[in-house]
Amino acid sequence: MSILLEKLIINYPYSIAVVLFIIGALTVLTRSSLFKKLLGINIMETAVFLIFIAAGNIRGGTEPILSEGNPGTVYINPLPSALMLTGIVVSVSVTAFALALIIRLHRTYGTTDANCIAQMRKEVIDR
Amino acid sequence: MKDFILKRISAIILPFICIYGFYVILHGHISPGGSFAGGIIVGLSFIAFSTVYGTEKGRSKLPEKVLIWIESYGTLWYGIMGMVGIVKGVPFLANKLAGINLGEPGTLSSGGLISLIGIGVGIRVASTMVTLFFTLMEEES
Amino acid sequence: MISSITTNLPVFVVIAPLFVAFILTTFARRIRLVEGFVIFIEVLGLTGAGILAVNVFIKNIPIIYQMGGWSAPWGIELKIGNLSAFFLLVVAFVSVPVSLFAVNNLSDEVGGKERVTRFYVLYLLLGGAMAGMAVTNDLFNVFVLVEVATLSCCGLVSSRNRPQAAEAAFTYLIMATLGSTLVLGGIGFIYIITGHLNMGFAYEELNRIWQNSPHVVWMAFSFMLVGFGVKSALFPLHIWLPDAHSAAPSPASAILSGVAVKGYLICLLKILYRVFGHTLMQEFAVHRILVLAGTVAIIAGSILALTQVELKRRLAFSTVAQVGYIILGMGLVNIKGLTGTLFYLASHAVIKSTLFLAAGAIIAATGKKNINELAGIGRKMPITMAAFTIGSLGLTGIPLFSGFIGKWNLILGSLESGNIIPIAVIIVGSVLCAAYLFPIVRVAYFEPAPEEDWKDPGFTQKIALIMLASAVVILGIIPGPFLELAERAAAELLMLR
Amino acid sequence: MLYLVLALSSGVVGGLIIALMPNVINHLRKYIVLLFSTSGMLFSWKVASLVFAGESVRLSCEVGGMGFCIDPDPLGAIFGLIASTLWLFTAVYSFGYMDEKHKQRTYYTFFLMSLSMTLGVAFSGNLLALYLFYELLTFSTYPLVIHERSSEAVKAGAKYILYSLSGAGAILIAVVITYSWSGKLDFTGGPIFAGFTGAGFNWLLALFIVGFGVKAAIMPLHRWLPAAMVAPTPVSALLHAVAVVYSGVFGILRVIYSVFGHELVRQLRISRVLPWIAAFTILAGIIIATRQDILKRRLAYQTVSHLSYILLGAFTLQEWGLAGAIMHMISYSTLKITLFFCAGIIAEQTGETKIDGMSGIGWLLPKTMAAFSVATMGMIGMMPLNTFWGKYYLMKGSVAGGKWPLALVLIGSGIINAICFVPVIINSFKGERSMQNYEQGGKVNLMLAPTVFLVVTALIIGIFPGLVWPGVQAVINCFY
Repeated sequence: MSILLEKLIINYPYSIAVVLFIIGALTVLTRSSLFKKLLGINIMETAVFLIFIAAGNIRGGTEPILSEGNPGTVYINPLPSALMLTGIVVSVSVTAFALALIIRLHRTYGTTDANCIAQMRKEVIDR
Repeated sequence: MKDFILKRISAIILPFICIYGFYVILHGHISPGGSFAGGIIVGLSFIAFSTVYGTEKGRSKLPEKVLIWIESYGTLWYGIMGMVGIVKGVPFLANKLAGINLGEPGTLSSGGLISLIGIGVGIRVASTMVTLFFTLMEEES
Repeated sequence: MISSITTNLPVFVVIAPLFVAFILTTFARRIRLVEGFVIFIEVLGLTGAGILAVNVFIKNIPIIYQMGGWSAPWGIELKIGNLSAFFLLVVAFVSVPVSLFAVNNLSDEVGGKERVTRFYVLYLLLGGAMAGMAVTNDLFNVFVLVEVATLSCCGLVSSRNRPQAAEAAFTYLIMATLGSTLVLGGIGFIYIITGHLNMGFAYEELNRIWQNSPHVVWMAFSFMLVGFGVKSALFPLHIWLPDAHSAAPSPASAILSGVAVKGYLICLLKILYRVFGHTLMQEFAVHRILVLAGTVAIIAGSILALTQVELKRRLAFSTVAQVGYIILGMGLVNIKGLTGTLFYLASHAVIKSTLFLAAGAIIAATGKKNINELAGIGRKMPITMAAFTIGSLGLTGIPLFSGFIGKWNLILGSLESGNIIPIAVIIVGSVLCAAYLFPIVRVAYFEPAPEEDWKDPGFTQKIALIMLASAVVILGIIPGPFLELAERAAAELLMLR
Repeated sequence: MLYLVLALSSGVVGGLIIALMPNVINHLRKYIVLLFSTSGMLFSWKVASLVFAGESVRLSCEVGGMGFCIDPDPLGAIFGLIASTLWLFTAVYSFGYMDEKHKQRTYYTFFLMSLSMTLGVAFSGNLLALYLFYELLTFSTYPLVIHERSSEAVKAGAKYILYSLSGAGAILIAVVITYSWSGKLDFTGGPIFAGFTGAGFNWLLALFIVGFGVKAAIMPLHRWLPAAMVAPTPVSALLHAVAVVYSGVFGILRVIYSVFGHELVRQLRISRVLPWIAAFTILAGIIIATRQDILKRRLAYQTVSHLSYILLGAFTLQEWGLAGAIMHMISYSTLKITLFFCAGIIAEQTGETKIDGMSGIGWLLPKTMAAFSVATMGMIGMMPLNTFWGKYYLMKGSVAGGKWPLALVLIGSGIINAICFVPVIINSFKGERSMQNYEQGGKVNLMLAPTVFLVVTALIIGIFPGLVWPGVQAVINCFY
C-alpha cells in the first residue's frame, strides 16, 4: 500500500493527469450545459498534454537550447512539448468551432442546455 | 470602450507587441516560441486593437477579404517553400538537402528555410485568430 | 519534371487537396470554377492513386518517402505499402463520383452560394486527411490527420442550413474530440514505453520490451480501441452517427458514411497490426474483444436500422452494423479474415456512397423522407432506384455483387480461426440487412405511383450514380487485382513478408 | 454447350424483352412467352438428351475470383426436364388464367426469369453456382408471390423472403465450410467428401439440410409455403408445388449424393434420424391438411407431405429408395400441378375457394372434376397411375434399408390422403347448381387443355413406367 502511495507521489504529474482526465470526462458525460461539456473536453485534453510533457521532462534538465560552455548539461526531451503545441492548436480550433456552433444553437433555440434543446426538438417533431 | 488611457497606452504598446510577435516567429529555431506562439502574439495585437477601438474600426483595418487572402496564401506559402526541395530534386520540405546555406549556428540564418516557412505559418495563425475573434463577435450581435 | 512528380507522388496525394482547399477560398464566388477545380483535383488524385497502386502492385515492395530527407526514427515517414495503396484507391475512387454528384446540386441544401465553396473546402480537407491516413507511418501524424478529418467532418455536417445539423454537429464534435483525446492518450502511452513515434520502430521496441510494463500496454490498447471506436461508430459508441449522417447534406453523408468512417478504421488497423503487432494482440486477447464487439455491433445495428422509418436514418444505422463486420474481421488475425475485412471495407465504401447519393436524389426530387412515402419511385426515377437496388443487393451479399466476396472471405477467416459464432452472426446480419433494405425496394417498385412529377436528377448526378453502381457490380464480378491487393495487404499486416 | 447457354438464357432474355417492350404491342406478349418457354423446353430436352447420351456438357467460368460451373448430370437433367416441360404447360394455363387481369407485364417477366433460375439450379455443376441460382430464384419469384399487392400478399412475401434468405444463409455457411475442408466445390468426379470421415460432418450435413429444407418445406420450416398460396394459381401450381420447392429437394439430393456421397452419410450418426424426420413431415403434413378448409391451403399442406416422400427416398440411402425418390419426383409433379390447375379453374369459374362451398360443382365442371379425381387417385398411390411406381420403389427401399416401419408410414399416409381428398370429390358431385349464377373469369379452354393433357401423361407413364425408367436408371448408375 505504501509503495503504491509512494509511486503515486513520485509520479505526481501522472497522478494529477489522471485526476484531471476523470474530472474532464465526468464533466463531459454528466453536465447538460453545452459550455460545460466543452470545458470538460478541454480539461481532458489538458490532462493528456500533461502526460506527454511529463514524459518528456527530465528532473534537473534544462531547456534544449544550444549554448556555449558547460557541455555536460542534461537537456529535457523537446519533442513531446513540440507535439503538444500542435495538440494545443488542435484543441483551440475545436474549441473555436464548438463555440461557433453553440452560438448558432443559442440563436435557434434560445438556450445552451442540451436537455432543453432535445426537449424542444422533440416537441417540434411531435407537432 | 471610451477609456482615454487605455486607448493611448494601447496605441503606444500595440506596435511593439506586433513587432515582438514577428520576432518570435522569425527566431523560432534558435529560441523558445516559434511561428504558432508568434502568430498568436501578432493576432492578439490586432484583437486588442479591436477590443479597445471597437470591432468596426478593427474590421476596417483588416477587411474580411484581406484576411481570407492572408489565410489562403499563408498556407500556400508553406507549400511553396516545401516545393523548393522538390524543384531541386530532393524530397518535400527539404532544407539542407536542397542546397540552402545554413550559415553559423545560433544566428538567424542558421534555420535555412525554417524562418521563411515560419512567416507563412505565423501570418496564417494570426489571421485565423483574428477571423475567429471577428466571427464570434459578429455572431454575438 | 515527370520523374520528380512520380517520385514525389506520395506527398502530392496528401498535400494537393489540402493546398487547393485554401486556394478555393480566394475565388469563392465563382462556383462553376470551384466545382470544376474540385473535380479536376479529384480526377488527378485518382490518377495519382492509380499510379501508386500499380507501382506497388507490380514491384511488390513498399514505397517509402522521407519528408525533408530525414530518415526514419528522426523524420516523418510516408510508407505506401499494399494497405495504403488499397485504401488510397478506395478514397480516390469514391471521391470522384461524390464530387460529381455535388455539382450544381448543393446550394439548396447548404443555403446560399457562398456556403457552397466552404463545403468544398471542407470536402477537400477531408480528402487530404483521408489520403494522409492511408499513407502515414507516423503515430503523431495519425493524431493530427484524425483531428483534421474530424473537424472537417463536423464542418460538413453543420454546413446544412438546418438547426438539427448544428445540434448533430455539436454532439459529433464532442464525441469525436473525446475519441481523439483518447487516441492521443494511447499514442502517449506508446511513446512513453518505446520512445518512438515511427510505426516500424515502435513495433520493434514494443515487442522487445512490453513485458516490462504490461499495464501500460493494456492502457494503450484500451485507449486506442475506445478512441477509434468512438470515431468509427462502433456500437455502443455510435450515438452520434445517426444524427450526424442523416442531418448532413447528401454528398457529405455519402462521403462521411462511405469514406470517413473507413479512414478511422484503417488507422485502427494500422495501429493494431503495425504498432502492436498480431502477437501482442493475441497475448492481450484484444482480437477476442474485437470479434465480440463486431458481433454485437452487427446484430444491434441491424435491429436498430429495422426500427427506423426515415430513409437516411435507416442507412446511417446500417453503417453502424456494417462497421461491425469490419471490426469483426480485424479480430480474426488471419489472412482470409483480414482480406475479407479490407475488401468489405472497400465494397461498403462504394455501396454506402451509392445508397446515400440515391437517397439524396430521392429526397431532393420528392421532398419525402420516410420510407413508406416512396411508393412507385422506381418507375419515376429509374436510374436512381436501379442504383439503390444494386446497392442493396450488394450490401446484402448476393453473389455477383461486391459484398459477397467480402463476406465469403470473412466466413473463411472465421472458420480458420475456429470460431463458429461470427459465421452465424455474419449470416444473420445479411438476413437482417435484406429485411431493412428490401422493403424500400419493394415499396419503390411494386406499389402504385402517385400522380407527381418526380424525375431523375441531372446529368452529372446520373453519371455519379452509374459510376458507383457499376463499381459495385464490377468489384463483384472481376475483383481480380483488387482482391489480390487486399490479400497482399493482409499478409503485410500480419508481417508475413 | 451452345444448347446449355440457350436453355439457360431463354428465360432471362424473354423476361427482359417483355419488360422492355412498348405498350403498343401488348397483344404479342403471349406469343413471346410461348416462344421463349418453348425454346427453354426444347433446349433443355436437347441438353438432357446429350447428358443421357453420356456426353459432357460443361460451362465454367471464373467470376469474382471463384469458379462457377454449369455441368448437368442425369439428376440435374431430370429436374431440368420436369421444370421446363411443366413451365410450358403452365404458360399456356396462365394465358387462360391471367386473361384480362392487371399487371401482366410484371407477371410474365418474372415468370420467364424464374425459368432460367430454376434451370440454373438444375444444371449447376458446383455448390457455388447452385447457391447463386438458389438465391436468384428466391428474388425472381418474390414479385410473383406478392402479385396481388394486398397486405396479406405482402406479408406472405416477407415471410417467404425471410425464410428463404435464412436458409440460403445456412447454405452459404455450409458451402464455405465445405470449401475450407475439402478445397473444392465441383460435383463432377465423385462426391466432394469421398474418403473423408469425422464427427463434424454430422453438423455440416445438418446445416445443409436446414438450409435446403426451408425450400423443401421440412417441418417445422414449412410455414412460408401455405402463406405463399395468396399468389395467383399458376404460380402456386408451378412454383410452390414444383419448381421452387423442388429446388430445395434437389439441393438435399445433391448434398447427400454429390457432396457427401451415400457411403459417408451412412457412417454418420445423423443418417439414422433423417428418415424419421421425413416420415414425421409426411404424416404431420397430411394430417394438418385434413383440417384445412380452403382448397389451396389443403393442397399446400399436401405438398409439404409429398415433398418428404422424395426426401424419405433419398434418406434411406438405398438404390431402390433413390429410384423411388426420382420416380416420385417425376410423377408427383405432373399430378400436383393438375390438382392446382383444377383448383384454379374452380376458383375462376365459380369463385369458390372453400371446400364446403363446392357441393355440386362437379356437374358444372365435369372435365375439371374428372381430372381432379384422377389426380387424387394418383396422390393416394393407386395402381394405374405413375405415383404408384414411385411409392412402390420407396417402400422397397425402406424395407431394403431395414426400416420396415417407414413402409407403414407410406401406406398410412396414402390412407390419410384418401380421407383428405375423396370427400372433396364426393361432395362436389352432390347437389345441383346452375352455371348462370356465376361470372366466368378467364378462358376456360386454355386452362383446361394443359390440365387434361397432364393427367393423360400421368396415366401413360403409370401404365408404361418403362418410358421414364432409363432416366431413373441413369441417375442411380451415376451415384452407385
